[in-house]
Formats: sequence, structure tokens, C-alpha cells
Amino acid sequence: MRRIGVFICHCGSNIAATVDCAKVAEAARGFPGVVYSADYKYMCSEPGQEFIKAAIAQEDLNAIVVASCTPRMHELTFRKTLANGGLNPYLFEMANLREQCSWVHTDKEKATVKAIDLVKMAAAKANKNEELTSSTMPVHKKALVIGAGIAGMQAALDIADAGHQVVLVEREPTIGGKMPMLDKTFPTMDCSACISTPKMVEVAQHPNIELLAYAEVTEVKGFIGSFTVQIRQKAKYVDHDKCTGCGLCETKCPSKVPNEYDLGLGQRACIYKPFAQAVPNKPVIDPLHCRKLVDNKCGLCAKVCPTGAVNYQDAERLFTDTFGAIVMATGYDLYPWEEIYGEYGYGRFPDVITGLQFERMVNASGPTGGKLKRPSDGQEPKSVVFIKCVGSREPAKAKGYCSRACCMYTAKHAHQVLDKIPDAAVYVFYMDVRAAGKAYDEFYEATLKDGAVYLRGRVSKIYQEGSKLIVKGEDSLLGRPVQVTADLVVLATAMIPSQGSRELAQTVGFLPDLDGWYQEAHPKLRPVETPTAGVFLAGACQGPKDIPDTVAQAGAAAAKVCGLLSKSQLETNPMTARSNPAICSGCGLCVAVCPYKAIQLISLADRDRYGKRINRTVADVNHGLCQGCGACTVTCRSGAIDLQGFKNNQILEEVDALWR
Amino acid sequence: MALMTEANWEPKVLAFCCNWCSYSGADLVGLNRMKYPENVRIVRVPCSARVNPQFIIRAFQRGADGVLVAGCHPGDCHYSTGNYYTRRRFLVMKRLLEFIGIESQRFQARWISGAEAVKFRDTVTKLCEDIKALGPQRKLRDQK
Amino acid sequence: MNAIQIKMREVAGQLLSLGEVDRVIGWEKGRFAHQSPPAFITDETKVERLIWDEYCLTGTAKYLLDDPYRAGKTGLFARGCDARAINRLIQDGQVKRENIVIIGICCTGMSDSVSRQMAAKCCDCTHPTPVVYDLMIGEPVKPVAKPERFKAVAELEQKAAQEKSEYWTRQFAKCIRCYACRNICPACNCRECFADQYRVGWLGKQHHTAENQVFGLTRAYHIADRCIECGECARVCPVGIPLMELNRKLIKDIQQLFGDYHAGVDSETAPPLGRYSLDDMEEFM
Amino acid sequence: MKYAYYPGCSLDATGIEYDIANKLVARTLGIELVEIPDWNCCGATSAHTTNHLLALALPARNLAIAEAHGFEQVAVPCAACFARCKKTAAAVQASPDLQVQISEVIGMTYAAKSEILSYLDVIGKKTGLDHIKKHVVQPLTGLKIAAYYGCLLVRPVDITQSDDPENPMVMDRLLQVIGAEPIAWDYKTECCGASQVVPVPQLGKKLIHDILKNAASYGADAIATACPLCMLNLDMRQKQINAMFGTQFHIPVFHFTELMALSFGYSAQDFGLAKHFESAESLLERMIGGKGA
Amino acid sequence: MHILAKANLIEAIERLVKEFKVLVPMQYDGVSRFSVWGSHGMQAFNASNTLLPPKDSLFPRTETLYAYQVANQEITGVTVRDQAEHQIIFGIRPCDMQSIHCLDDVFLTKGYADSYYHSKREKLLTVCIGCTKSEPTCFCESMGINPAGHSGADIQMNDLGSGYRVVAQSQSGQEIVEKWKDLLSQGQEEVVAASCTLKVDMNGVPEMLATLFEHSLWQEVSRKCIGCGTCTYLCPTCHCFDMDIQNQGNQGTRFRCWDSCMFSDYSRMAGGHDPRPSKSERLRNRFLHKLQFFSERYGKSLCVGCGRCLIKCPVHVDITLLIDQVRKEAAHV
Repeated sequence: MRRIGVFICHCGSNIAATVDCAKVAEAARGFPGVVYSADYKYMCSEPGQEFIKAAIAQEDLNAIVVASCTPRMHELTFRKTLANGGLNPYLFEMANLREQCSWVHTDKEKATVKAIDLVKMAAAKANKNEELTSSTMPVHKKALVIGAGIAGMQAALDIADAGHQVVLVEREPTIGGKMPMLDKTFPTMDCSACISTPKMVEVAQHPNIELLAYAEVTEVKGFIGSFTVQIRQKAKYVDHDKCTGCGLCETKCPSKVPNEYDLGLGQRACIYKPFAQAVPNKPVIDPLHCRKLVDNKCGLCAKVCPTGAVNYQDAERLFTDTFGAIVMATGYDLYPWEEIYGEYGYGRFPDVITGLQFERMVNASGPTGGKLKRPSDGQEPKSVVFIKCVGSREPAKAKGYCSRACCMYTAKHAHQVLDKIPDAAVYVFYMDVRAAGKAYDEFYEATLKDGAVYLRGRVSKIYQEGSKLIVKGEDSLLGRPVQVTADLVVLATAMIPSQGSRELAQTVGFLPDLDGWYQEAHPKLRPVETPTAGVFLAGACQGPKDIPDTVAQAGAAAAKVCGLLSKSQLETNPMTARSNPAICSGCGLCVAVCPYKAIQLISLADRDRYGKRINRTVADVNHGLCQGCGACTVTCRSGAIDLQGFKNNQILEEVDALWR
Repeated sequence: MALMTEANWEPKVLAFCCNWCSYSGADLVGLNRMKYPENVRIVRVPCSARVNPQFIIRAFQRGADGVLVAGCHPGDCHYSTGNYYTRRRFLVMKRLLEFIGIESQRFQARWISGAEAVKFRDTVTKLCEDIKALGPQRKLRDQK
Repeated sequence: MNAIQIKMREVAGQLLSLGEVDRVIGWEKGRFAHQSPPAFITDETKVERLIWDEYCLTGTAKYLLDDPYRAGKTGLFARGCDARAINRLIQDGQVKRENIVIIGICCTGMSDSVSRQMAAKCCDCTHPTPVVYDLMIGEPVKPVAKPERFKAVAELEQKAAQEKSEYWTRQFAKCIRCYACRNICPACNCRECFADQYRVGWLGKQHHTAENQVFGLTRAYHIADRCIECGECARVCPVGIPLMELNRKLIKDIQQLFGDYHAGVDSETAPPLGRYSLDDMEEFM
Repeated sequence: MKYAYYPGCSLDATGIEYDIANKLVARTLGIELVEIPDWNCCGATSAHTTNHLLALALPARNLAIAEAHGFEQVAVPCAACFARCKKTAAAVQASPDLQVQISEVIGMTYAAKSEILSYLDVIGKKTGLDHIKKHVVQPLTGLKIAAYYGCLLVRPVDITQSDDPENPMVMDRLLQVIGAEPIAWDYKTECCGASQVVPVPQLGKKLIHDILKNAASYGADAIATACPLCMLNLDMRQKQINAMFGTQFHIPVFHFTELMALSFGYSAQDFGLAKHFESAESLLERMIGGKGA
Repeated sequence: MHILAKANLIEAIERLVKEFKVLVPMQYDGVSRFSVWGSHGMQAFNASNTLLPPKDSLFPRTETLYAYQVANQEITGVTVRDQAEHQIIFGIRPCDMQSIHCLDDVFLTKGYADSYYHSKREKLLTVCIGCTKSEPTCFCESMGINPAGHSGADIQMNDLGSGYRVVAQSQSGQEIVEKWKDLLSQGQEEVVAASCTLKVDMNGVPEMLATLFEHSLWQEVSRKCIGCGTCTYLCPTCHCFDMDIQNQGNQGTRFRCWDSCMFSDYSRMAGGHDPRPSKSERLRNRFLHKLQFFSERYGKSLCVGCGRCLIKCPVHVDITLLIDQVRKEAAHV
């Protein structure tokens, strides 16, 4: 039985107005375990807290009940008071006499009876409270950033600048992601390469960032503070230490294949850098098409290489490291419109391209040297049609959500066509124009002034007539069908999570949402965290967004990581589940219901009833992951797993107290 | 205890409220100074998934006249999937309690968010009125 | 009936002599004609004790839990209900499939030792043929959907609250807390039952109606989505409490609420209360 | 395979040659077509523009008779009838009380159990292509044909459940099997104006003109259709189109079963080729050595 | 020799109700037990025996020993709850009558008398009715009990068909016969004694058992046992109990309630050690207590051959079969 001190607060008149605090204090003296009770005007005030500390000392109390306001307000305050008074902060219960009694009742006599009951419940629970101490978990001061697009680079830089070690992993041979592929960026039309390549260089040169390009995360174990991660770097067949990046091999390589970086518009050699300003600025060999690697012929690149960096026997390398936090920055891909959109020709017409292909063409370092050409005959297009919401806002057969950035980049493209081809005709088929960012709408208005013709309606069919594309649609403002003869059609295709992101989420251990975007912990209050502690989100992997939002989110994720890594140890929440191996039968029902995968079945060395050594399976709770929801305690029929701070016997006492 | 004599019997209703939604919803009723009957006693639990149906049997055994289990709306659970399990458990438990003779109004489960103060007040007020109409709960009572 | 008996003895003899198993669990005759209690045969010369008649009522599967860490393999004669019990124990992690050689018997229903008629649990049996086995004796039969087994529950459901309350109070007033229902049930495989944990205080030790009801209700809820409807609890209850009515009520509701689920029919599908679905019925809005 | 056969009004009158061809093809392929006794008009456009219940009850009656005679599958050659029957079946399956209401109106129970297939699906999907190939005696080699599906056979997708609404291939495959060369043109599923050609001629005729123009631009020798109204619009009005747009289109239009009948060795007289407006004799002569003339 | 006509039976009992709480064999909802005269159910005089034994009138399932009050951490008031009332078990069978004698030995002899049992036992009168037919599971004769009657009863009655022969066997029995004077008539019909079909040879068994403690037969017999408490809670002579507190905050009661040595936690000690870890030890302990330990200590078998455990054991563990097996095994040890 505990020696409990009960402290009834008047809260000025908030409680005292409709609850006879003296009467409650007097009644509390009769509760089991209560050895001291008093009431005071303001328990949460400085003198109030001193009053408690004094009582602890004088009356040799070992449990405290404060009957005042909602614990959501002052539980922490009073826990600190207990700690200062030399008591374990968890030997403490609160009765909510304000929000849930005095403020919601008028009849003083009945309210006082209820108050006495509430204090009796709190005291009954306090009787069974145990001393809880939060254990600590080591925090490895190292962050892992998966994906080195603008989001990953920005997050890595911010974390590294804060003095922490970062490992940045990128699947492609070069970092930079989609941004260096672009020509200009809205709304300021500054050159995309000019603002992204410096960041790439900064990442490559940053002392705290270890860059692992051409590599993928294959396995993640552990939990917040100590994630053990295995990274597989694909075979590069070029020793980047010896290679100086002179590019001689690229010019000599005889076999040319379509360059994925140019989305099929350009060619590249089999020993290649995706684009000139690639970082790391050294080539890798394409194992699927290189004649040497495929059927052991050629080998020209090794011959011409001045530093002998080419090594056809190169093998993939495995890295394993431990990280305190992980930032997901895996970005987006474009929706495979060819599979769904028969109206636009299922991809049969070469002159129907996507926004990214358009970007590659207008990009000076692109396959067409910045010249807009029709992929069919290479001619300069005089009439260009843009179609927005291809796959977005199309719940019937594609994606239901709006991809946010297409309205702006389509306006940008229209602007670029009108700039580059003075007498060109530009048509944009649209449903709405969403230009909500800073200086966005002004940019759209400017494009209109440049002469872009915005036709409000969907395109019903595109077909080839001779060398021209006939675009049939509707202008819903005029209420008339419209037909445009176009040289080039550019589709603003929907954004979808990058290929393989769902499997990666499973590897790291959190859930994507129904569309495959990574699920944030709380859409409004915790947008850059995931429900899995220690895993953060940055950029389009969390949902379609443009570059300004991505960079802002990357900074936020970095701030969260720095907050986590600034501590060498993490205090775990002590009110977590704990399994009692003596009672646990190892049925594993609890493992399935834990939202945080905090419970696993382990083998326990034990003795059977005759003393013979055996190994049996029992459940084991990882206190770093467990958030204390208690779902497992109900699934466990024998009550082997119990939630500290809300144990079965504590709640039963609370229930019983009301009817004693 | 004045309440316990049969003559001026006052119902005593137990409410398990989840800390993140329905408990803060109950607090909000207080902040807005809205009123509801004094018969309710609230037990705070971290999540509605912590409420073991055995607690409900225990409450009725000790003499509760009515029990309410309140949690976040499905999809809003602070622990993401807690209330999905609560929903299944109490869809079954509610029917079992009715099957053994406890009137259906005596046990209620409700999703009440942290902002739905009005919904909390109305739920509790209706529950107390129903229980007053039904009279004291004898079913699982201990022999005194 | 004795064609199966001959086959049982032959198989048991082989398994024991080849050393594939070091014990076989079946049934043997008791003192009286209507008694065929479980038999544990450890050497092949004694297989003659094995019998198969209309009174082999007791389940064999739960005996695997008596010494879960024994080294040898067990040969288990399994009727439809025993096979589901084995799946139940495997799914609860209490038994490893490789430690058992299951000799399935296509059961045609047993007789009640008092009334000599077809036992209640066999009238309501939906899976007479074992769903898991290593070898099989007899003619396999497809599972039979027996919706009428829920008739008693449906009738009781219609009654007024007061009537239902009196009915169950009177039934549990008879309970003598012998825990036979718990000890025979394959779904009750906790290492330490809540009823034995006096310090936590789930249940008082007093033998009176309120505590009996709390035990009965809590046990029914604990096995709600895992009961394989073998009917043993109702059979072994010395005072004849209709426990299967409680279990069937829960099974009927769970099937209606969360879709068709037969516990123990396979050892993969997890019991419904351990999972959830986003479009579960919404009654608490 | 045994099908209930619902000819509908067009195949009884203006589209008679389509009906004959269908039966010839069926006989050759061993498909048994049993005309639904005492069938009534499906209501087509006029019904569903005037009264919703009537528009569902009319086709429902035919389908109910077919069901009463134990037919599990109903073949509907005309695209408009096919669309109306499919819509009725979907509506009745979706709502039990509509099923009760319609059963009262038509005085029979209609359970919407039978499967409704366009004749194109019956031949193109249900009977195997290699089975058809066995009966081709006179392949139409060298004949470049534009397979024209129109709209009601393929749209709305969830009701017709037949082929890809943008690029259907059933008829193309059939034409290939009988030796012809289907062309990949763009107006496969563009509307032919249907009944709108009469009240709004300048719109309707423009639509027909675009179809013919696109077919001609791909060098089509002929156009194959699976709907009597498309046949009428494309075949009968070429003269008016030429007059209106100053074009010189003379593209013979066939029902796909007419081409199949030809490939099975039937002569033009066996089915009403003479009834076509754009004379097909010259083309056939060139192609299959004048046997059909 | 006094004869009580069956027609007068009800009247005879009614006369006792004023002074005594009369318990008669009653049957309801499929359970036969000794219930207070006039309570819900059908009289079951012609049934051979009740399912639930009469022992709970002397040794209740749950009995409050005392109540206590607590005030600021000290126990202030303790009130003992030990009021017994005058009871008559009317229609007890000879085997159950013998079981009461066994309970008397346990609770009243060997230097300590249990006050709660003692106060009830003093106020108990027994009217024993001899058995006219035996159940296949009855073997009281083998246990040295005469199915026709028992000398320990206050009144011995025997069913003669139309009436009962009534013999007072104690002073209080005589007083009751006095009360029935006008209901009794005289007659000389012979008592027809039932005999048990189930026979078992008990002599020398305790000594044999003494040699078989380590024998493997205990594993054999106990393999099928499921460790439930049915046999112990139906057995008229089992008398184990456990004690616990019902805490009501500042007041509560101490109670004792039946317990069963067959339960897995019965002999588990603090720290988890259990001298009888598995059911074979537990079953051995129960049989040895019934057939050896008790006779070594009190000179009579603790099994009265009523057969209740034979009827209701879910897996048909049979004490008579065990005795036969003991004889066989002891022969060549």
C-alpha cells in the first residue's frame, strides 16, 4: 500500500465555484492508502509546487494525486515537481476536476460527489503505480539520405552544414535527379542547371557528405537512433579514383544506345556520363549493351584510357553502416500515359511527347542543343499544342489527384515556344489554371500576353494526317468543338511515385498511401515525419510538389534530423508495453497488431516443469519503437504483455474504486 | 454513500476516453462551459485500443449502470491503426452483452474527435437519459 | 465401424515399429460400453487397445500441449474436429507441424454417452473430414454448411433483455468452476489463464454466480474468433451449461460482420479480431 | 454453339443483306441461330429520348422471352439494339426493385441472367479464328479494308464490355483471317452521325465526310462495318458527300459478314450485294476474278 | 417397526420446516442437488443419488470467515461471521452419510476442530434413506458401506414401496419420530437391500499403494486426465480449500472457497517451484490421498464408492479400474 498525498486545487474559483474542495480533501483522507490530503488555491503555481515538495518530505509520501485541471495541461508540470521533490515522476495521478467536473456541472452538491469519486479513482490507481524510468537509446550521429535529387541534396547539405555526417545514396550514375534535366525554372525563368549543378558540386565536395552514386539501399534493420542499413553499389567497371573524367573513352565507344537521361530523344555511348555536368563527373559502363561485357568483343575504351581506369572485372560493392535517422527523398516519375491514353494514340505518334522530353529538347545541353524539333522529321514546329491534366484529376482511369506543378511548367513551356519560335502558334488545352505560388499568377498572365491561346476543354482525339497532327477537342467556354492542326503536342503528364518506391518503403519499414506516395505522420502537424520514428520525408516522394516546396520541405526534414542527432541519447517513453516471459506462451497474436512493429518473437532459454533446459518462444518489446498505445495488451488473452502506466490491475482498480 | 440507496438512485456511467481525441473532446466541452449530467466518470486511456472488453464486464459486475467507450474517428488514430481494432472488438462485444441480457442502450461505443465537443456532450447526455429510463443495472452484480 | 479400427491398429503398429513416432494417441474402451476415453500407446504390441466406435468423443489434439518440449514425434488420430484443433494449435504457435504424424479419420459422427443418440456437437459438425492429415482412413466428404446450427442462438437473440438475463444467470448459477471447459478447449492454450492470476484481479476465487458469469463471458470472448466449434466444452460441462450457444453467437456475428471465416480450417488465415479492414461495418459514427 | 438471335427492325428491312450474310456465315461455321419468337422493336434512340422505363422494358421483353426459352446467350447484330439490350441488363442487375417493376410492365419475369453479345463478338470472340480460317476458300488477298466499328459497339465501356474503346481490333483480326488486309486508320470509332444526319445534315454529313476522307487517305479499297445504320450512312450518302464537298469518294462499304461470306465461297447473289449503293461489283471483279459477278 | 406412508411424506417434512432448514434432493435444469425444501425444481427422492454432493451444507463452496475495517493504515474492526442454522439433510444416501463421517475426521479430530465446520455440524441432523436400486457406477459395498443404511444417521428410513420404514438411531432422531407419531403406522415388511453391480477388492490396497509410489502406472493412468476439477468438486469427501480477501477499499472480507488438487496452480509455490509439476503427480496424489494416506491417518478409506467421478469425468478416469491395476502391479513388485 502506498503513502499517498492528495492535493485538491481551487484553480482560483474555476473549481471552487462548483466543487467544495475542502469537503473533497476531507473525504480523500478516508481513501485506502491516503495518508495526507490538503486543498490549495493554485496547485500549479510556484508556491503550490513548493507545498507539494514540502508535504513529500514531512509526510514521507511515496505517491501523489493532484486534483486540478486536465492532465493534458499540467501533467508534465507536476511530474517535474515530483522529480524535484525526490519522487519518481510516475508515482503520480491526476483527477480532472475542472474541464470534466466543475466547468460542466452546476449543482454544487452533485459536482462535489462526482469530484470525490474522481479523486477516489485517481488514488486507487496511484496505489498501484510503479516507479518507471525511461531508458535511453544511443543515437548514431549519422544520417542517411536516400535519393539525391534537389530534395535529397538540400536535406544532405543542411544536415552536413549542422556538423553531422551524412551518407547520400543515389540510384542513378549521377546525382541531381530531375532538376538538371530541365531548361528553365518558373516563375523566375532562371536556368535550372545554373542553380542545381552548383548544389551538386557542393554536395560532392562537402566534407561531411559521403556520396554513394549508382547505389541502392537493400536492407534496413533496427530503429530510431540505430538503423543498420546495407547499401549495394552497382559495378561501375571504371575505377573513379584513377579516372580523370577526360571523356576520351566516351568519344571512342562504337556502340550507341538511346540515352535514358534524354528520354529516348538522344543517344549515348556504352561508357557514358548521363549528361555533361554529371556528378560524379566520371563515366560508368552499361553492362547490358557494352559489347565487351556482353560478348567479349571491342574493349576500345580500355585501350584509349590514359589512366587505365577501365576494369571489366569490376563487381558490385556492399556497404553496411549505422544511422540515427533516415530521410526519404526518392522523388517522382511521370505516369506511363502510353498505356492508358488511346485518344492520344497510345504513343504511336512520335510528335506527341511529354513535358520532360520537351525540357530535354529546349535544354542547351540536351540532345537537340536547345532547338525545338519535331522528333518525326526534325523540323521546327510552327504550331504547338499543350494538353494539361494527362493522368491527373482522372480518377476513372488514372490518378485522382492534381500534380500541382504542371500548370506552371506548361505556362513556362508555352512562354519558351513563343520566345524561341517568334511566329509559332501555341495552344493550351486546360481544365483549370492553378498558379497559387508567389509570382505564379503573374507569370501565367505574362504567358497569356505573349499570345498563348488557352482553350478550356479536354482533347477528345489526336490523329495523324499526313505529317500533321489533328487535335480534336472542345472549347467549353464557347460551347463549340475545336480542331487544331499541330506540328507538336506536349502532354503535361501526372506525377507518380518513383519506380520501386513502394518496395523501398517496405524495406525501410513504413507504409505508402493508397496512391503509393509516402504517408506523412500527420498531414498538417507532422508533414515531414513518418509514423515510423526516425524516418523523415523530403520532396515529391511525399506527394507531387514543385521545386520551391521541395526545398522548403527538405530544409524542414533536415531540421528534424538535426534535432534528433543533436542528442547523443534518446530518452524513450517509459510508458511502453512490457512482456512477462513467465506468462507469455509465444502465440504471436500481439506481433500482428502492433502499428510500430515494436514486438518480435525471440527464443528464451528456460527450464520446463522438470527443470530440463529448453528454448521457448516469447514476445519481446522494443522500447524505442513502442509508442504505448496498448493495442497488444487486449489481444494478449493471458495479459502477459501489459502497458506500464496503464497496467491491467491499475485500470481495474480505477474501475473498482467507483463502487466501493 | 448517498447514491447507493435505491430510493434516490442516481445512475453511475463509466466512460473510457482515448487521450488524443475523445478525452480532449471532453476537455473542450469544459472549455466551452457546456453542461452535461453529473453521472459520468471518465477513465483516461492512451488509445481506445487499450480498452479491454473485460474492463466492460468488470464495470457491469461492480455495478455500472452504463459504459461508454470513445475513440478517434477511424483514420485519425494517433497510433494509426488502433481504432480499427477497437471497432472490430466492440462490434462483437456489444452484441455479446446484448445476448446475455444487458440492454443495448447500456453499452455504447462512439468516435468522438478532439474538436467534437457538442457530439461528446450530446452522446453523454442521451446515454444518461436512456440509463435513467432503464433503471439500475442488476445483471452481473456481485452478491453483496 | 471396425474396418476403420483394423486400419487404425495397422497404421499405429507400423508407425511405432518403424520408429516414425514414439507414441500414438487414439481411443480405447473404458469400463462401460458407452466409454471410449483417449488412449496413449507407446509400443506396437499394445496397438490392440486402439478401438474405433461411436463413443470416441474426446478430442486428441490438446494432449500435444501436456509436454510441448518432448523430443519424439506423436502419431495422432484426428477426426474432423481434431484436425481443426491441430491447425488451431499450430496457428497459436504451441505446436510444430513437423512433430506430428496426423492420421486423419473421416468421421461419421459420435453418440452421446447418456442419450445414445448422435451427439449434439456431431449433429452440428461442418467439417467431418480432416482438413490436414499425413494419411487418411475412410471416405473423404466435402464440408457441409449447416446454417441451422445457429437456430438456438437466433431464437435466444429475439427474447427480451430481462428473459435473456435470467436465462444466463440461471445457467451460470449452476457452474461449479471446475474449469473442464477451459482445460478441454484447444483454443484455450495460455500458459497461465487469466482466471488463475489472482494478483492482477481479473476474477475473484469465490464460487458465486457473478464470478462464474465473468469467467464464462471472458472465456467466450477470448476464443470468439478462434473457436473451432468442436463442441467439447458443452459436452464435458458436468452441470450442462449450453456453452456452445455463447460461442455460436460470437461465431455467427463475426461471420456476418467480417466475412466467412472458419477457425482452424487452415493454419494461414489469421483470426478476424487480430486483423482489420478499412471498410468494416461502421456502427459507432 | 446455340444463340438466341435478335435481328431487330433494320435487319428486317433496310439492312436485310446484313441479316442474310449473318445467316450464311452462321451456317458455314455451324453456329445455330434461333430467332427470338414474337420479338419486338428495341426502341433504339426514339424510346430512350422519350421515356426511360419504356426504353428499358422494350429490350427487356425480348430478353425475357429468350430466357424463358432457356437461352443463356443472345446474339444482337445491330449495334444500336446491342447497346439498348446491354443497358437494360445492367440497369436490372443493378437494382432489384427495377427488375420487379419491369417484370410487371412486360408481364413476364426478366432475370437479366443471359449474356448479351454483339454478332461481331459472337464471330470474332466466341468462335475461334482458326475454326473460321478452315472455311475460307476464297481469301480476299490484296483487299485493303478499313474496319469501322462506330461508337455503340465499344462505348460506354463499362456497359458494352467488349473491346478497347480507342483502338478495337476484333474486326481487324477477322478481316486478316479471311485474307484481307486491315489498315491502321484513325477513324475506327468516330461517330457516323447516326440519325442526326437527317435533322442536322451539315453536321452529320461532315462526320461522314471525315470518315471517308481518313479511310481514303490510308488507301482503303473498302470499309467494313458491323452496324446497319453506319452502313446506311457511309454507303448511301457518298454521292451527297461528293456533291457537298466536291470530293470523289467511291469506297464500297460492306457488312463484315458479307466479306466473310464471300471468303467462304458464296456469290454476291447469295446475299444482297446488289442492294449496295456504292457498287462493289467492279472491286470484286478485280479482286476475285469475277466469280461473284 | 414404524412405517411412514409415502402419502404422509410431504406432511412429515412440513413439520420439520418450522425448526429446521430442510434440504431435500431436488432436480432442475439437468442438475440434481440438495436444495432447501420448497425452492425451484422437482423433488428427486426416487433418483439413486444427487449429482452434487450434500457436503456444501457443512463445507460451503464459498464461506465468509470474517469482515474487517481499515482506518488510516490500521485494521480497526474484525467481526467473525460464523452463524450456523439448524439444518436437516433429508434423504441422504448411505455413501454420502459415510462421507460426512470422513469430513468429521478431517475437520473435528486430531487436535484441531474447525469452528466454522463444527458449529454447522452440531446443528445438523441427517435422515438417511437406504438405496433400493444401485447405479452401474455405484461400488459403496466394496468400500464397506451397506447400501441399505448407515448407523451414523439420526434417522434411518428404507423405501418399502408404499411407505418408508423409520428407525430412530439417535436421541434427536427419536425427537423427530415423536413429532411424526400420528403419521406413523406399524408393520413388519422386510427391507429390500440393493446391491452394487460394480465390485472392487479393496483389502490390502493401502499397503500395496505404499509400494507403488515410483511406479510408471501413474503416468499411464494420468495421460488422458485434463486436469479439471470435476472429480474433486463432485466428490462428497474432497475437502481442500483456499483462502483469499475480497477487498472493498476501507473494508473487506476474508473468505475460504473450494480448491482442487488437480489444478495446475494448486501446489505452485512462490518463485514458481511446484512439487507436483505435472498431472501424473497430481493424479497420483489424489488417488493416494483417497485410498492410502487417509486410511493410514484415520483408518478408513476416503472414497465412499458413490461413483460420481466415474459418471462425470470427461475422459473416464476410473478409480475402480485403478484399484484393479494396483492389485495387478503390486502382485509382482
